[in-house]
Parts: sequence; C-alpha cells; structure tokens
Amino acid sequence: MGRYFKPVMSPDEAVRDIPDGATIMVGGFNVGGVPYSLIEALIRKGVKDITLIANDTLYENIGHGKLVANGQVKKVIASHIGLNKITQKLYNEGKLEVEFVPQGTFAERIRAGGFGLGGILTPTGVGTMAEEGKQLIEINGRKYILELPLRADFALIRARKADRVGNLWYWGNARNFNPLMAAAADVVIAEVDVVLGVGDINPNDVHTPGILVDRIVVDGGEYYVA
Amino acid sequence: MGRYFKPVMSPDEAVRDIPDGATIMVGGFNVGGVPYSLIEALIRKGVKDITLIANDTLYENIGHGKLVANGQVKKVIASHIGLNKITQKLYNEGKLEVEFVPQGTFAERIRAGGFGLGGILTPTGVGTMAEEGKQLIEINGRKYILELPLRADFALIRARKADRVGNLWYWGNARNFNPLMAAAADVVIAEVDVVLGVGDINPNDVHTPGILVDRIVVDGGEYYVA
Amino acid sequence: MLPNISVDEAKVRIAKRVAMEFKDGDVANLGIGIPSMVMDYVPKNVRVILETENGMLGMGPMAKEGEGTSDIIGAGGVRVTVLRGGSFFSSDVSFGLIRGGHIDITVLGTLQVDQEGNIANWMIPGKLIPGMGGAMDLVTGAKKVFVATLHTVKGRPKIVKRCSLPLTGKGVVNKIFTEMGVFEVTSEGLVLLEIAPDTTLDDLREHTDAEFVVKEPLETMKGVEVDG
Amino acid sequence: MLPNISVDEAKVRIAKRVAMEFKDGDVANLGIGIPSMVMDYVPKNVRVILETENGMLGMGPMAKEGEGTSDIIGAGGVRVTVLRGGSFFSSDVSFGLIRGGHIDITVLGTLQVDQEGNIANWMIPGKLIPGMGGAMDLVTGAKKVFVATLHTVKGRPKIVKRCSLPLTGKGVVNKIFTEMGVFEVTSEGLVLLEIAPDTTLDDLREHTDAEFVVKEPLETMKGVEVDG
Repeated sequence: MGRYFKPVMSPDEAVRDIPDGATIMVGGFNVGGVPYSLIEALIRKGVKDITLIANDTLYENIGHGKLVANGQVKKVIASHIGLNKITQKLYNEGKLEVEFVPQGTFAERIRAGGFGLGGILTPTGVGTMAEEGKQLIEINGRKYILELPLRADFALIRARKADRVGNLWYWGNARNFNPLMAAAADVVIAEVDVVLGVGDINPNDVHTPGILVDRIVVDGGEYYVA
Repeated sequence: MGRYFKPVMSPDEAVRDIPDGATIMVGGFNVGGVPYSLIEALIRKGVKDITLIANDTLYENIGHGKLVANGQVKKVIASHIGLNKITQKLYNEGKLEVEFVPQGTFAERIRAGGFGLGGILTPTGVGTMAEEGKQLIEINGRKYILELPLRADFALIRARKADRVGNLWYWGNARNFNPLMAAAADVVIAEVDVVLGVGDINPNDVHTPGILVDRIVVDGGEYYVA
Repeated sequence: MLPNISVDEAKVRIAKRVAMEFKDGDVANLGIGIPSMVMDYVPKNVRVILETENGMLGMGPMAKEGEGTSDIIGAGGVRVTVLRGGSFFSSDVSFGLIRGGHIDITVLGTLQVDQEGNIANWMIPGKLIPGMGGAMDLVTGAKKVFVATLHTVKGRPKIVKRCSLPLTGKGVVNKIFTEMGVFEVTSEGLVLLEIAPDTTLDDLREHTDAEFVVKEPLETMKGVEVDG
Repeated sequence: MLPNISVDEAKVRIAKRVAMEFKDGDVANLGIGIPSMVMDYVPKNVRVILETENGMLGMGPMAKEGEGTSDIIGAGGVRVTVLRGGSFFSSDVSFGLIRGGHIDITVLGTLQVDQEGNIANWMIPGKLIPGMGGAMDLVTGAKKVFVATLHTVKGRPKIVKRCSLPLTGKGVVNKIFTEMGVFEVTSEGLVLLEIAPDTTLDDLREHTDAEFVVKEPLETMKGVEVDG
C-alpha cells in the first residue's frame, strides 16, 4: 500500500509472504475468473491451514479445488462445494470445516467487509438452516437474518486488464466476486492477462480502482480450458 | 416493465402519470448528473406534495431546487440542503420536513431498497444526532446504526448514453446516485443525451442493466451550465 | 398410474408447458435440468432475457464446440454466448437484482416441494451436501418461483405434505409443473389448475403425497399432444 | 497573543504544514476552505491521489475557464479535471471506499474540535443547517482525520474542552493543524507536538480552550518561515 505504481511480480514472488494459517479469498465462480497462476504458486509454496473464502471449491483437480485436495485447507467458507468430490468427502468425514453461505449473502458479506459496514439484513435463508446461530431482526413484519462481514488477510483475484496504477477491468462474467474481494483483504494480488499504461483504461469503465490493488501478476497465458 | 424495447418519450409524456403525493427519487450531486428536462416537466405539470429523495436540493433556481422553491415539495430526504436558501428557510420556518441522512448512508439505504436488503449496519453517525430514533446494534464491541431501506414510486435519473433496451452508461462523476436509484423505484425514467442501437454499449461496460429502466427521454441538449 | 410416456417425453412436456408462462420482455433465471430446456420451447416473438447468477443478463445459446471462453459461462459452468444488449456485472449486483425482485421468473428443479410452498433442493443430510449456491436467494427474491419437476422419482412423489429435507426456501413457490399437471400454491393450500390429458384425478392423488383442491373448472394441461 | 500574520498568511502556513503529512501514493479527500489549499504545497514527487465523494479518484486541477463539464465536478460543485489513471464510480462505491478505510487521509475544516477528538462542523442549531453531506462518513472511515483550521474565529478558540455544537463524529480526529501549532489526539488527551516559531506556550494556552499536554521535546512547527 501507499505506492503509486503497483509492483508487477511473478506468481511466486507475489505469494511469498502468505503464511500458514492465513485467511485467503479467491475470486471466481466455477472455472471463470479464477487466479490460476497464483493458486499454483500457493501449491508450490505449500501454504497450510488455509481458511479459504471462495464461492465454490471448483473440481478437485482444478484451481483452488487442488488446495483442498492437497490438504492445504483447514476451513472453507463457500456457497457450493458440489463439484469437488474431495471437499465433500473430507467434509463428510469431519476432516474439513465448511461454512455454507447463500451466494447472494456471500457477496454482500464480502462487500460489507470491504466497505466498512457492520452487517446487512437479508431475507435470504429465513426459515432454513441458513438462519441457525444468527440473529433475526423483524422490520415492518418481515424477518431478516443479520449477516456479518467477511474479510481476509489476502485476496487473490483475476482480471483481464490492469494498468500500472492497479486499475482493473474484467471481461464477461469472470468478474463475479473479484471486485468485491479487492476491497475486503489486507493485501490484494491481481492476476491479469495484460498490464497497460496509466490511463489506458477509460476512467468511466474502470471496474476496480487501483488504490485497492497491491500487487500485479501477469499470467500471459490462457485461462483454464474447461 | 415487461417490454423488451424501452419507449422513448418526451419529458412531459414520461412524467404524465406522476401523481400528487408521489415519492420521487432524483439523481445527481450538486449540478452533476441531474435530469433537468424531467424536472422542468414536473414543474410544468405542477405535481404537488412530493416527497423528494435526492442527495441535495441544489440551488433554488436550478433543477429540483426549483421544485422546493415552487412549494411542490412536502418532505425532503437528503444529505445536504446548504446551497438552496429556500430549502433552509422553509425548514427553519417549519414549513418543510427535512430528513438528514449522511451521504454514504443515503447511498446504502437506496441500494438496500433496490437490492432487497432489510437494512444495513453502519458506524457512520454513531454518537451524533444521526443515531437519534434508530436502533443501535453492537458487534464485536463496536456500535453500528441500523439504517433502513429507501424506495420511491418514481426515479428520475440522468445518464450519458442509453441503448434501445434501456442499458445505461454514465460519464464522469455525474454517475453518483443514478445507478442506485435505477433499482429502487417502481418506475424508472432515464434522461439521456443519446439513444444507441441494441448492443452499441459494450456489455462489459454497461453501468445500469436495461431491465431496470422503464422509460427513456432524450434531452439532446447540454447539461446545465454552471 | 403415471402417464405412459418416457422420462424424456415427460421432461419435454414439462418444459413446453413452463415455456407458455413467459411474456415478451420477461427476465428469467433457469436452473439446471428441466428448467434449462424451457428456452427451446419459447416462441421466437417472446423475447426472454436470461440472467445467470454469476453476473450476466442476455445469456445466449451455448458456445459452439471449440469456441467460447471460460470468461463467459452459464451457472452450470458451460461456455455460453452473450446476446446483443446483454450486460455483465459483479456478483453483488447480480444478487441485488435477484433479491431485489428484478427477476420476473425463476424455474428450478427440486428434491421435494410441499403444499405450503416450501422447497428443498440443496442437500440430503449425510449423503449429498453440495451447498445452496444461489438457490436460496433465487427462491426468496424472484417475483415468481416455478418448480419444474418429474412428478415422481423412483415411484415416490416429489410433491409432499411437508418437506422432510432441509429447506431452500419457506413458503416461496408459486407454481409446480409436472408431466401430470400444473399446481398453484395459494394461501388456501395447493390448487390443481390443469391436468394432463392422459392422467386422471385418481392417478394424480395416487402419486401426490400433498393434499390439494381442484380448481373448477379444471383445465386440460396446455400444450400436451397425446397420440390417438 | 496570536501570531502577527494576516488571515491569508495563516491559512497558507496551515496548508503548507498539512502538506508535509502526505506520502507518495496516499489517497486523500480534502474538504473546502484551507484543506483545498493543501495540494498547492505537496511536492511534485509526492503523488497524492485525490478522491471526491461524488465518485472520482484522481481528481486533477480545476478546469480552465470555459472548459470542463458539469459531469466532472469536485465535491464543492466546481468543474475539475481527471488525471490519467483516475476512475469514476457510483456513490455507494465512493462511500464504500471512504467507510471501508481505503482513504488514507481526510482533511477537514471545522466549527469546533475538542480534546477528545470530537468534531462539530455540520450545523449550528436554529441558524445554519446545511446538513452533514459526506462529512460524517469521512470522519468515521478515513484512516487519518486531520483538522486544518484557524486557531480562533472572532477571537474565540476553535479547540475546546467539549464541543457544544452537534457532533459530526465522536472521538475521530487524529491531528489538528492551526497557525499556532500541531496537536495530536491521543487516548491520554490532547498533546501539543509542534509550536509555531512566533508563538509561545502562554499564547497557545490563552487561545486554546481545551486542556493539552506538551510533548517533550516540543518541536518547532515545520515549514514555517518567520521574518527577521
């Protein structure tokens, strides 16, 4: 933080200070918008006891799904784990803690964490298991669940383009949770396809302001091919 | 609603069904991003007893500031009324109700109204008059104010470009509250400079999805020249 | 007795019937399975805008083999296309649109649905726990929640008195479409609106665990062609 | 006794001193009045990114006479420019950045500020009630809240024991900059960090209603050039 131009690093450099036990947000929905190179670097580094905050745990052999399969993850906070057989297995065996969050609530909790809100009231999940252990608040005769913010030590996100001051632009619905996570972690590492000059992204169409981004990693390669 | 292509109307046609007593959101911050032509149509129509939800009441002789000066407004919900001498005067004389909302809270309350949240918890205003009459909720030792959603019957907003299915693109910081209000009213009327063909706004850079917009008004003229 | 048709025929019948519920300009979010077949039967002049919860309006057909990108995918992960006039946005906006009542119709499959409009389709305790994904938000926020499902699974009714599985949403379902008929959930309970031409009321009662009343006059299920 | 300088000289002194607090890459939101003068004294190699609460990062200088547009304005309504690398966004994002601690420094003027870090600058009951605008969010959310103010108004101290006017924020102020010195608000109370070269401790006590302790060693206020 506090640097005007953002450092462009290799994936291994970018994750070098992520310690065991870290809480890590990872962008993406299914195979879209996942920072694959950064995940591979986390695997090479062998970071352990991760609390993983991601919409899903992908497949066991892809992206952050591998982190779970490798036993690097202690706890998952997600809306869906159905595609990853190992997440399901470890969870059913009691070897992995999983906190299920409805996807819209997941988005709002991360946004609240990044935007300084103490929580949000949502009607989603009222009358279901999603309300267990949470405070219910009634307003004008309708019940809402009080959901609390999510934050992380590190956010690993994926965008299509960056410029040298860290502004990001996403393509397609690979955007998903990435802009939200960019505000909700102490250190934000963005994996991108290209790094442009300052001002080469139209200021009206910047999706994530550069002040939120700490490090840039240029993948240069293609996204995962499903 | 429910129409694929959005009707393009004159300002007078667009506001024809706005009744006396309506709650109306008006986009803009100071002179930027204000739907001036729609306001002029409201003045011509002489709509009375308006509850006006707008960040500010501009100056007494500009935009929705005129609505207040004309006595068409019963109540104002705003963050700032300092530029409009008549708003201040009517308020001090007890002839106009004003609900002051901190600007960030104002934005979140409108967003909550449009996005189906029951409320949000903000630290803003704790220990000040802004907490009066509101529920305080303590989370992890910090106090937050529970702020409730804002919605309106009509939203009058301003964008730079629309396409024929109602997608909107804003220019500069004239964007301000307009995208939020687009989700938070039963009927949304967008005043724009130009209407483009379907698909002429890059889908990655649509700022307000067209499904939120009901009517389009082409001003064609320049914004107010300050 | 169940209608004497194949499972595939039953699915097509359901998808065709659901397709008739759409009006021009409707915004819809379709789940996997039968719901994803619905668009094949919507007439060309009824323009339905499809939303995917990962952040797109104006979803088009699947990308051609070898084309497309993992940057533009449906909620099931398949590479799709975006139509002219579509848009992309982040997940908080996507679920803001969903939760905020800006989606006209969501069509979902289910494990169970009951006579009070409860739906259970996200987990089977001790067996299958995929998570709720976006389903809880969809059933809470969409203006109309339609369940499109085979009437039975392995002979067991899907429409029950009271869901035994953990709920996805409480009192949220508006209509249920099966190969045997169309039901509406009302404050008075479940109402049978339409019955398939190859089904009798006795058949329906036999394969429906839930209690329901029959609308008078009961209509024949629309769009169903029965041989001979 | 107050320093023997004009009001304009006093304002420049304060703005110059505040400017020394910025580091390269800092993100700042500046209020009207003295705070808006600060940028004139920030060295060229210290790149400060200015935020305006109406939705812009990278605010540049005012637009030239006859140029600019009401679509790009500062928080005071003046037509400004956007620098390369800047960005525009909606008000919920703007205040998300503010409330979420993503703004390093906000500099504000004030009506009153007190020894507990309370600030009152949005209304005078029965007289002037402009509203709080974005001020309550800024003082709550910015990492550092600086007050830049003349030490007195019409002879009355601005730094008081306890604000009598309605608060903008409670216990939020970090530092106070006046033409007489620099104070820090700590959990132990108000601490005088620096004193202007043309001011004595007795002068300061005379014109300060608040109680304060003096840091040892007390430094001379930086950046102040005194004649003779």
